Parts: sequence; C-alpha cells; structure tokens
Amino acid sequence: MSTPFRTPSGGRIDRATTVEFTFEGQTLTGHPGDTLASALLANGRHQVATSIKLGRPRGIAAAWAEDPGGLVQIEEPFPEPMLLASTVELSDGLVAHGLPGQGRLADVPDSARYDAVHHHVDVLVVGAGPAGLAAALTAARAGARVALVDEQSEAGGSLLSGTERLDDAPALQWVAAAVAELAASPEVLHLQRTTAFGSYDDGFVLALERRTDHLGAAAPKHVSRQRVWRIRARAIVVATGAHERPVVFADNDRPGIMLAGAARTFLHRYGVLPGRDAVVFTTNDSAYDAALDLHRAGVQVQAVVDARPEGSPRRREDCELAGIRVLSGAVVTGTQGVERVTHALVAPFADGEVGASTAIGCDLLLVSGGWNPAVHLYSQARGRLRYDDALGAFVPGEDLDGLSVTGSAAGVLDLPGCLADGQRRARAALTALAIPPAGEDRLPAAPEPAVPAAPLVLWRVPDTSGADGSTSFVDLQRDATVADIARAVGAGLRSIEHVKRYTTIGTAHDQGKTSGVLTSGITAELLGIPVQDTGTTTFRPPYTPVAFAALAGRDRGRLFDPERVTALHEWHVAAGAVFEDVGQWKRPRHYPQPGEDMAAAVLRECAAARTGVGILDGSTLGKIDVQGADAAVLLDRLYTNLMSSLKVGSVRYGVMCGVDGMVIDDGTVLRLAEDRFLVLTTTGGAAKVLDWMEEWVQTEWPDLRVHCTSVTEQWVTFPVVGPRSRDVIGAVFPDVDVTNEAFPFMTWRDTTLDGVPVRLARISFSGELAYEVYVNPWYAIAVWQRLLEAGRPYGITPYGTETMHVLRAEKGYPIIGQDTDGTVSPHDLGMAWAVSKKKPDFVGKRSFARVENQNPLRKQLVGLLPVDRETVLPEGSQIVEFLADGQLPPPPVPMLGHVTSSYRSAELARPFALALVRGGRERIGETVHVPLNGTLVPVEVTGSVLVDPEGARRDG
Amino acid sequence: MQLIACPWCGPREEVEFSYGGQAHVPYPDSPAELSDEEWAHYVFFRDNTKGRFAERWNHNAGCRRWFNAIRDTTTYRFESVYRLDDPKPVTP
Amino acid sequence: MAELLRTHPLEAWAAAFERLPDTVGIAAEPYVAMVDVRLAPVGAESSAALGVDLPTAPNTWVPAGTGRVVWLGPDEWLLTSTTEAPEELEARVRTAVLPLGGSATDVSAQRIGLRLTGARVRDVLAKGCSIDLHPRVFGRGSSAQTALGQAGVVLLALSDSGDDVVVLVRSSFAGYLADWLLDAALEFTHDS
Amino acid sequence: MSLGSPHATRTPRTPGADLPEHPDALWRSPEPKRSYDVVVVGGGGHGLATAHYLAKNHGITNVAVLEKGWLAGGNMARNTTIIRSNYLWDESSGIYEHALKLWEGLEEDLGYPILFSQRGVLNLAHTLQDVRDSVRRVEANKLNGVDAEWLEPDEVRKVCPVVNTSTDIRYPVLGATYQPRAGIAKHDYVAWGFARRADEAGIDLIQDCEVTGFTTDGDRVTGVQTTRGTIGAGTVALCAAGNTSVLTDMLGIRVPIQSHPLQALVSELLEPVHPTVVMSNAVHVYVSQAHKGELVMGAGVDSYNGYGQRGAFHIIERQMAAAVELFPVFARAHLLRTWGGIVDVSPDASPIVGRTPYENVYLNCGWGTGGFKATPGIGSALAHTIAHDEPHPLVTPFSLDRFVTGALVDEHGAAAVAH
Repeated sequence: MSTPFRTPSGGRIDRATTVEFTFEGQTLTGHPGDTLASALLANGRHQVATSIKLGRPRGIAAAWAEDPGGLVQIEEPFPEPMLLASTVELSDGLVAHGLPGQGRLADVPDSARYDAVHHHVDVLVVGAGPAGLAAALTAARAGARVALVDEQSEAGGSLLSGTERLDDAPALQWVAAAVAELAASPEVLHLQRTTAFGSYDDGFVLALERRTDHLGAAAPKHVSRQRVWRIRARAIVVATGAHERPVVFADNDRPGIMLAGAARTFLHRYGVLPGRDAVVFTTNDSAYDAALDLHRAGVQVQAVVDARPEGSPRRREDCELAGIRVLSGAVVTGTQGVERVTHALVAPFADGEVGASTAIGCDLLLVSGGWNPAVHLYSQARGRLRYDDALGAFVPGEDLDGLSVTGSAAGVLDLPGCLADGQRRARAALTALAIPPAGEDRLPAAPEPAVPAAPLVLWRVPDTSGADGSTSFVDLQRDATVADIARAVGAGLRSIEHVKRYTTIGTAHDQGKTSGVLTSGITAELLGIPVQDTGTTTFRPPYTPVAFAALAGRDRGRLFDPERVTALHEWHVAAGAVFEDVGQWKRPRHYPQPGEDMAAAVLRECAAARTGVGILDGSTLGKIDVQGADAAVLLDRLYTNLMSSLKVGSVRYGVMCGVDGMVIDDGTVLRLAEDRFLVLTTTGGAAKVLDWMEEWVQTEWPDLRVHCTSVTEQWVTFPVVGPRSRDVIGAVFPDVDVTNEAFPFMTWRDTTLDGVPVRLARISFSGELAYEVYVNPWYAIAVWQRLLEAGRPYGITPYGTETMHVLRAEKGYPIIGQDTDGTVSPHDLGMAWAVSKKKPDFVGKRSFARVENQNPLRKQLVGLLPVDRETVLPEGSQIVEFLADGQLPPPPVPMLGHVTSSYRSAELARPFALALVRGGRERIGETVHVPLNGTLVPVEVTGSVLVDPEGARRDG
Repeated sequence: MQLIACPWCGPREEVEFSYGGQAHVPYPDSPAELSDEEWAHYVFFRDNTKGRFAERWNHNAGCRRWFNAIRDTTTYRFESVYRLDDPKPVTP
Repeated sequence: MAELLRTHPLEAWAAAFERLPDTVGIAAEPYVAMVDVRLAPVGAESSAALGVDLPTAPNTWVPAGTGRVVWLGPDEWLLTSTTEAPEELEARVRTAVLPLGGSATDVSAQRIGLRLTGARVRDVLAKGCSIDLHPRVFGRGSSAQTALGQAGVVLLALSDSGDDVVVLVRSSFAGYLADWLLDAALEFTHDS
Repeated sequence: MSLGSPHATRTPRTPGADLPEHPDALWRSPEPKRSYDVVVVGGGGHGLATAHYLAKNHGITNVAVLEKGWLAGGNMARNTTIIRSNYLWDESSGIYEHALKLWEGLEEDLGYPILFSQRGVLNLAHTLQDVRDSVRRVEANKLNGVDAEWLEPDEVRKVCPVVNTSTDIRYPVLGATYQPRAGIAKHDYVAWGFARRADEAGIDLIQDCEVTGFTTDGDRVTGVQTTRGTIGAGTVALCAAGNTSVLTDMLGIRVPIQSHPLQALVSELLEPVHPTVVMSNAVHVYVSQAHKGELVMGAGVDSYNGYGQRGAFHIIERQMAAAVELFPVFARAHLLRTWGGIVDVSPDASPIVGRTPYENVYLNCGWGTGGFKATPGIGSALAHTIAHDEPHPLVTPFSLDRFVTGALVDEHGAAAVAH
C-alpha cells in the first residue's frame, strides 16, 4: 500500500516497520512514530470529520493538542471517545473514525489498569523542549532531585519540528546527549508521554503518563495503562512552549488549511508532505521557515502572503533566492474548495482596508498569526497574565512563589534565547532552594538568530465575502464565528465570560487553545477597548482531557473503599452469614439455614436468645481506654449522666450529646480502676467519640490529667445471651462464680482461659441474662469455638445484627443513628433518667433549656403495635392522625412522626415498631394511622418497652 | 492539594488533616448563666472571614494533635501554624 | 485443656505473600506485645523507670531491647516487646509511668505489622503514600504516621536504602491493606 | 428575535450540536441612578429572580441589582443545575416544591428556552440506614404532595441502565428514591432569562459594582456604598450567596454560615447513556448528562472555609472513583474541565431567609448546595416579602432566630441528600 505523501526519507518514524490501521472503514498503513494524524496525511487524507453544527468538512489543522480540527473516536483496541488524531500514537490494529459530535463510551467495563504514584523533587521541569532540557540539565548537574515531564513521545519539543543546529550538528544530537545525561543522573526522573495537566498549591503538579497506548493490542495487562503522577516540587519550571495562533478569515476552516508550524512538524518529524501546492499566510517571520522547508521538500509554494506592509525584507530575500513569490501587505480573504481547499483568495491589505482579491490555486493553506505562550499551568497556579501588545498574546506576569515560566511559554521565541532562559530559570530556582549550581554547566552553541521583523497583530481579516463573518470561524470545534461574537456584543454583553457562554467558544474539547485569545482580541475590537481590559476566560484544569478511570486509579472494585472485618470474619463466611455494611465494617446480619429466608432465620435466632442461648460477634463496638487521675472528670463532662460515682468493677450505660443537646452516641462504661475506664461506643461512633474526647481534652481542658486510647481492635466482644448463658459461661470459665450474688448485673470480672486474660461483663442489650466476653483477638476463634462447644447442649445459636436489633427493640433500647437522626434529645428518647440533675454542667446541658427543647410537641420515642397484628410497618413509614373515614385528605397532610424500627416479634407473636411521634408519650393508648400503599394501617401507640418491662429476665 | 505544616510532624498533605473551624472560641465558663441568644452564638455562630482567619486543624491521620493556623481564606495559603498553648499571632 | 490457639488476621494471605519476588517481599510480622504510652514530660526519670529513652524527635523510632519505641506524638509512644506477654508489658510499663502521671494501654492486637523488603518497596509505597520516602529523608530510625491507600498506617524505616520498611496497620484494615499491597506489587512481579 | 428550540433551527442536527440561540438583545449596561426603591445586592440567580418577580408580581420596578462581577457569574454559572423538591422536612419541601411548580412554567414566563428537562432524579440507597431514610423521605414527600416513589434495584436499572446494580460491589445499590418531576435546566439561560425580563421592566442591572459598605441611620440602611458610588436604597435585599458574610460583616450582623469551596466538573460530549439524574451519598457522586451530551458532576464540599472558587484535586479524584464504581461505562469518558463555587453552609443545612436587625434589610443566604433549584421559588417569595414588608409564609421557618430557639430545619441531621 502506498502512502503518496510520505517523503522518501527523514522524520522520526521507523520506516522499517509498517503498521496497519483502519480509518472510516478504510485500511491504511503508517509507521511506528506516526500519530494517527500524520499517518492520515501521509495517505493524502486531510478531512477527518464534518463539523458539529454546520456539517462542514474539517481536517487536521495542527500537529498536537491545539488542533481544533481532527477529532476522532477510537473503536479498537478499546472504545474511547473524542481524542485528537494529532495526539493518538499509531499502533497496529488501531480502528478509528472521525467524530462530528458526541463520542461513544464502551458498553463493557474497561479492564485496563490505572494507577497513581507520589513523587517528590527539588525541581520539576515541565516540557522537554530546548528551554526545558536546558533547565533540567542545570538542575540535574547541581545534584538536585529533578523530574522532567513532557507530553510528546520523545524529547526535543520544537526541535523535533525543525532543522535547527546546535554545536554545529543537528540539534537532535544535542537532545539525545541531554536525554542520556539525564538518564545517567540517579536523582532524575524523566518521563515522556506525560502531560502535566494541573498545577495546584505548594508545588503540587498532576501529570498523566500514557504508558501503554502506543503499544496497541500488545499492551501488557499487568502494567497500568495510564498513571497519574502526583508530583510535589519545591520549585517548578514551566517550559510548555507556545501554540501557534491562526488568523480568522472567511472559510478558514476547510481541510488543507493548517497552522504553518504544524506543516513543519509533519514534514520534519513524520516525513509527511501536507500538500503539493501551498500558500502561506502570515503576520510574522516564523511561517517563512515552513515555506522554505516545504519548498526544499518539493512542495510548490505558490505564494507567501504577508499581512505586514513591508513584510520581512530579510525573509523576502530568502524566498526570492528560492523562487518563492512573496506578497507583502496582503491577506487571505477567503478560500474555495469543499472537501479540501482548492484556492486561497488573496487581496491587498492596507490600513485595515482590503482590496480586490485574486484566487491562487493550492491544496494547502498555511496560516500563522503569531504565537500564544502555553500559560495554562501558570494561570492555574493563580499567576496573573499580562497582555503583550507586540506579541498579541497573554504572557506570564510575575514569577510565582516556587513557579517560573521559561522559553516560548514566557514569550521567548528564539533558540539561543530559550536555552539561556531555561538555564537562567533553573539556576534561580536552585538558588532559592539553596542548592549550589554545578561549576560545569555548558550550553550548546547556537547560531545567533537574525532579528525578526516586527510581527503584526491581526485577529481577523475583514470579511469581504458577503457572509458577514458567519463563515469566519473562531472556534472550529463549536462552529462559532466572528458573526456569533458580534451578536453577543450586540446583545449587550461586555464580559468575555458572557461572550464565551453566548457563543459557546472555548467550551469544546480543546477548551479554546486556539480560539481563546482570538475571542478576547475580536471582542475587544468590537467593543473598542484594549485587549488587556477584556482579559481571558479563566484557565481551568485539566490542560488536556483526562480519562475518569485514570483519576479513579486503583480505588476501584474491592479497593474502592476499605472493608473492615473482625477476627471472626472467615468463620462468619464459612457459617453462611449474610453481611450488612455498617460504616466500613462487614457485620453478619443473620445466618440463614438451608431453605430459610431472613424472616425465618431471625425468628429462629431470636427464639434461641429468648429461650435458650445465642451468641453474637459484637467486636465492632468502639472501645476507648480512658486513663488518668481526671478520667472520671472527663466522662462526667461528656456524658449526660454521672460516671464519677461508678464503682470499680461496675458498668453503667451512658448517653453523649453534642453542644446542641442532641444525642450523638451511647454505650456502656466499665470502671476498671479509680483512674481507668473502658468506654464502649456504637460501631459507627467509635472514631467520632474518640475524636470528640480528644478535641475537648486538647482544646478546652488541657489541664485534665487524662489520656484516651482506642482499643477497638484490641478486644473482641462476644455477647452470650439468653436464659442458658450462665450455664455456658460457667462451663467455659469454671473459676468464675457466675451467680447473681457474686456476679451481679452491670458488673464485670476478669479471669483467664488457659492463661489468656479474659474479661466478662454482665451487660444486656436484649433484656435477657447475658454475659459479654472480651478477649484479645489473637484468641478470638479459639474462644468462640469453646463457647460454641459449651453451648451445644443448649442449642447455642449464633445470631446477627438483625436479631440483635429485634431483641433490643423489644426492650425499647434505641439505636443511635436509626432511632435518632441528630434532632433527638435524651428526653425525647425517654431517657431523662440518664440526664444528671446533680452535675452543674455537661456538654449539651444548656441546650436542653432552649424554647424548642421545652416544646411538649417534640417527637418522642414510643412503641407502635399494628392493630391487625399482621402488618410489618416499613421502617421510615410516616404517621398521621387517626382518620375516622379511613381516607387520606389531600396534601399537605400533617405528619406526627415516623417509624424508626420495625420487626416481627417471636416473643410478642406480632409485629411491632419503634417510632418518633409528636408528643408521643401523651398519646400512649391512642390509635394513629400509618399510610401504606394507599391504605391506612391503624396502629396503637404504646410505651417503648414491650418485652419484660419489669426487667425480670436480666438475672435469668 | 495543600501541604499543611503540623507543628509536630511537619508538612503533610491536606488529606491527613481535619478542619475544626474558627479558633479561639472558648467554651463558656458557666453556660447556665447565658441567655438563649448568647448560648446560640456559642453553639452555631462562627466568623466567616474573607481573608486572614484563625482556625483549628487536627492532624488526625498523623499525631492526632489539634493546632491552630492563620490561613487566608481567599488564597488558602497558610501564613502560620501554632500550638494551642501559643498565643494567637498578631497579624497586620 | 489444650492451649488456646492464636490466629493471625493475615493467615489467608500467607500463600500470596510467599509467591512474591524478593524485590517486593511482604511478610506478616509475628505476634508482638505493644503498649501505647502517654507521658509528659519525659526525661531521666522516665528513662530510668522504663529502661529506655523515649525519643522526643517527631517521626522517629528507636530499638528497645528486642522491641522498639515509636514516636506517635509529643506525649505518646508505641512501645513493643517480643519477649513479654501483652498483659506483662502493660503491667510493667503502667507501673513505671503511673507515678510520673503517665498511662499505658495494651494495644498488642490493635495493629498488625507487615515487613516490606526489596528494591521495589519504595515504588510500591509511593503508589499510596504521599510523604517523601527518599532514603535521604526517610532513613533507618525514621517513622511516620500517615495514610497508605485508604488505611491509616505507621511506617518504620529499618534501613538506610529504603528497601526495608515495617508497616503497622489497624487489624481490621489488615485484609484491605494486604490486598492493596499485592495489587500495587503486581507490576513488579513480572520484572525479569 | 429568534428563539429557536435546539431542533427547530437546522435539521438534521449532529447530536450535541448546539443549544437554542440566545436573543439578539439581553440587557442594558446602565449607569447607576442616585437611588432606588429596592436595591438587590447580588446579580446571581436569586437576585435576578427577585428583581423579575418584584416587577412581574408587584409592579415594583425602581430597582437596582448590584453585581460585583458579571451577571450570574457566581454559583449560578458554576452549579450542576439539579432541580428537585424531594426534601424531607415540610418546611424544605414547601419552598422547593413552590420553586418546582414555578420551574414548570418558567420557560413561558421568561420567554426563554431554559431547557428545563424533567428527566427525574434518583437518590440511591447503599445501606440499610439509607433505605430507612429514603422510605421516610418518600413517605413524607407523598403526604406533602411531592411526587416521590421508592424503587427496588431492578426498577433503578430500568430508569438508568448504566447504574451498576450488581450485588458484588463494595456498596451495592439497595434501591433508590425517585422523583419523576425533578430534572435539570441550563443555568445561563435561566439567569439570562430573568435578567432580560428584569431589564425589560426597567430594572437596572449594574455589573462591576462591588458593595464596599452601607450608610445607616439608626436601624435603617439608607444607602449602599459601591465601587460605582453610593446608591440610595428604600429596601435592601442581600442575595450574595457565598459572599453574604462579607456584607453582613459590614452591617455588623452575625449570620451562622460558613463559606466552603464546592467543585464540579464536566466531560466531553457523549452519546446519550444517562437519561436521568443520579445522586448517591454513600458513594459520593451526583451526575446528569446535559443537553449537548456532556456528563456534569458535582464533587464533595471542601472541608475548610474558602472564598477561592477552587478546591483540592483529591476531591475530584475521589469523585471519579465513585463515578467509575457506580457507572463502569464512564471509565474512558474524559474530564474536560473542573471548577469551583462558594457555597454558604448553615448549621442545619437549610437556608436563612427573612428579617435582620435592620428594618429595611432582608437576608437570603445559607442555601448551601440548594440555591439553583430554589431560584424561582425564593425569588418570588423574597419579592413578596419585600413588597409586603412581611416574610412570605414559605420562608418564615427559615428565620435567623431559629438558631436561638432551637427550632432547626435539620436537613443533614435527617440525612437527606444534599445538592
């Protein structure tokens, strides 16, 4: 297969190897080193897609990320929406097609790996062009820790696109030597194919490395496809180069119309002739290089059209020597051609006036309106841009703390200038870091550049086509034109932000890389104000688009969020437990036996605990060791009830409130010694309560002699629950007197099991006789097994959180976070008994005295019994007044409260619920209604304690 | 992502810290003697300064110690960090 | 009665750790007694009472007999022992620091230790640890309480070349961290 | 003037081609007069809507809207445009449902194609407590006349097929609440629609006009000092969202709000994959696919106070992890742009609206992440409040003194999904 526009030699491609790819169903060939864009051009294909709004043919207009034309959809090796042909490296088997509008996501999950790496350096250099390489070398030679990142597949930057010479040899030889030197420096990280896409505070730069895309289907699966580098740099040198700026004229969007510098890139880097007959339209000297290089490569350069009255005397000579016609004081006013430009319309241009145009035949129209420094990273770091009238561009203002800009990104446009500036910036950075620069830090010798003729700042050529600017495209990706900007201004808009939103300029894939400054310039012209006053729209990360998955990195699937498990997790899994997520914990919800649904399993588990013995893995309960002479004082200040009066060896239930007087946690407290307590919190509240204690101790009461230490994972906790629990505990711990007299309710005892310390506590969250077993998790399985063995004669039954909830609800014990929602006080829960009257103050006390806390219509925790003895009210159901006619009135219907917990009770042989109800305790005995699927379920309001209200069972 | 200089552990990434809002808002000596309005101001009202702000941070992924900082809420830049027992720095 | 068997939270991961190449060795540390010590100020008195100087430099650890003392905060240390039972260690330390107004809490099972060894250790840790682990900055004797992935950890540098690090992690996060480390090490298991 | 719909203009359209044209005339840029009957501080959605309803409902047109930057350039231009009214508490669903009803007629009212798309919103539940809270909210919504239903996972998949409802993910989807009438609109179009109507009514929209102080006389504010001179004011309404505290500090009024950065992001244009709006608290993500095809997502609120209109990137990264976890097909969608706004968060996550210690100054702030969806509702209620010099019944629950009495409207306490 021939590639007619490939030069016979030259370029950075591997001509020995041919790769096959498919574009728009057509099989084509290219070489490793090609981009999809260069390969298409080599095959004579300019048009990539049609435009989104107007359906006009669009082609490749630039050689990298600034290209507004060549949007493609990748289909193989894996579908990826909306990439630029100019930035897609060619790989064997690549399948792509042009994209006018919306990209397409794969409908199967992406199996590729993505990851992130943290990296710390003294100096980060962004961009491996002449300035960046010079800066990196200077930093590396000084022995600094250096990172050099560059978005291209190889280092060199603009040198890859030209014929410059350094040290009397092709500049790329110096580039190769520089890369080798950096590779040999142990403290240097040099990454190509790596785009710095965001710069943040304190020298934090994010860069995306494309690690395997260029390998196509051959990419290894165990290596991440893309990697986000999180680079923390003490100093940043931004050497990101400049984007060439087009000039806007009528029909400036046809395939074959390209930035002048891009043509040089395609020629020198990829060995591609972008056309046979070229017209070059410029406002500055740089485009002459393109004209002369293309001419040497055999392209017929029909004319160089230079908008400047005198053009560039020196470059005119070069052209005349080469036999290239130069038209000074002339502009391109329009073009002809449909799928490809066929003619450039050229007219004299003086004092902003355009003369009669003549058509010059061409299949390639190169345009240069000057250069825009790539200031994105500087601007993202909140650097203030300054408009440079001479360049017609926004350039970096003051250096930022720890960030400087160099080379053409700083408006330095000649090679020796860039090299020297790069070195200078790097030295300045080293000095600021107190790193002495190396003695030997030579720059390559570069030929002194001729002084260019002053560029002309020309945003747009007056439209003489009669289209009134409606075909003069500013943002090709949005099909937005000069006419659109004029409409926006005409509508009264003055802010560039409004103009952008009105026209949608800069909102497409390229985020306005070429259109942004043009819009500022044209808007300023139309408003008759200086460009500086118009300003630019804000530069936002990312610099170029980044795949969601790349940012998700490895936090996917089972690593999305940590799964916390207890020491018994494997046992629970083996026992067929169904798990529940409680915060990050996995807790067994129930243990269904073959053929059981949850309801059946829970009824069985509940019955065992109420009539025999059950056992629970309660290890997720938060545990905090509170030690010190003032431990009791701290607890008195944080709990609503009195803890200092608790006797050593005893246990007390306590409630904790926020300063707003609302319940934040509850649990039992064991007094281990005069100066030591073990505080138990809810599973979800563990970290919160420890932080809460630390906050008060550190920030308010530093004088208290107390220390709080988390011991949540230091102890597993197994409540052994039910009338037969005493038999089980007695059997496993024979040297403990388990009688009520020796070991009463709400006390704890220490013992040992085969020499291993064990703590037993008479705490009941079910109302039944119960013993909680505490032991070091190392022995969790062994102790659990012992308890199961000892319990076998009594049919000991492991139960999960669902049964735990039923048992506690039958006793009216609330679950903080389920029966409360941050708006519930202890009094609302009917726990006035747990609110000390003795203590002068404790956290939250003052809030109890507020007007609203005195409101008799506050919601209070009560029990509900569905009158039909059948309906299990859905948790969350709302409650309304009893409606005699059984009909809901039209909304809004006043609500009395809602169902917080609801279960079927084996003990009561009927369903029941807990609820928060306005003035609930006053309503006990009343019947209210719960709307359920369009019907009204009558429920009786009861006290919250439905089982064993007199507490007869806790002692067995 | 910012670096925050924990007075003990040194500079760490922002994610290691939790925010504690306005600093130097002591718990009232005797809440019982406050009016509802005075109490509400302690419970709910904090300054929302645009500019230099004295605020509390906790290095909860590190040494778990609370400390204070002067930070500019417009630039987010930390101007100083200081321990709870240090006086509030005088800022011009 | 038979002695109570101990079970390590990462028993199920042992085989996977075995398969790793030397460049990214991961091994669960054996059972170690650990006590959280709170004390201020420290000095000759505390050293005498404890038989070890509690390091006052943040982000450091020092050997203590067969164990270690790790700085956790201006008045907090993690003291480990491979020779004492947890309750013995707590009792000894508590007795020593109580008179000085300190406290001691057995946290032997609160965390487990993972020993990471090999040339790729830094690369593995860098995938989820934001602090600078360059040997110049994080040599032997350095420690850090920080995050690794989404788990809170204490890192201890055991060598000056960054190839020997102990990671202490809350026991309930051990499985997550083990999975995380194996996943992070994957690309290095294909190194030749 | 041409106000074509996206389909009317040119056919066939490339998917994602464009949005309806804006009108040829939007608003004047007048010089401020010496004084106005009403000065609205803040030219965002709330300020512009208030101006519109002052003119439309109450014939009050001697009004200035003062904007320190460019109209609707704050949160109005930066939010993710989710509109819903399925809030838990009566007070909240009251004001948001009032707003939603106005949204339903707003395109006609403004004569502007605001692209209000009632595509429904799903609030996913991932834990048993999520389910309880969700059912509670749905049942409350129904009784308040707000359309709401509870969906099981298979029904969730029917509404939004790309949601990962498999049971083996870290936090499986246990179901969702669904409000069919909820949706999205195009924020600039909404703001500009209000602005144009206000301008047509003769109201002065004054940009680049930053308030630097107030002139007071006893318990009245007589003038507003600005970078464009002092402007006399009969009544002043503060609608400055994240910058409210700057103004109240000038007036010596203490307001319990904290300003935080809130970030959002957008992808490239994509073929339709996401027909509704999905929000999840546990796996923190909220996402919709906007009219041109871009995915629009909001991230979490940055923890610290900040006026910088930017946040930390780790929050975006976590957001992306959540998005890919819940929507695996998003893996290779591209993040095109991120930005930040300033949300003013109150202690109970509900707004603060009503009187201030100054008898002719009204306060409207604390909307947190709810500001956009409330725009027409609060605009009309605030206009009514100003016109009658008496708080509208829908805003009385949101008075400043609730923090003294303790009668909060605690939306986050009730675990309702924010945003």
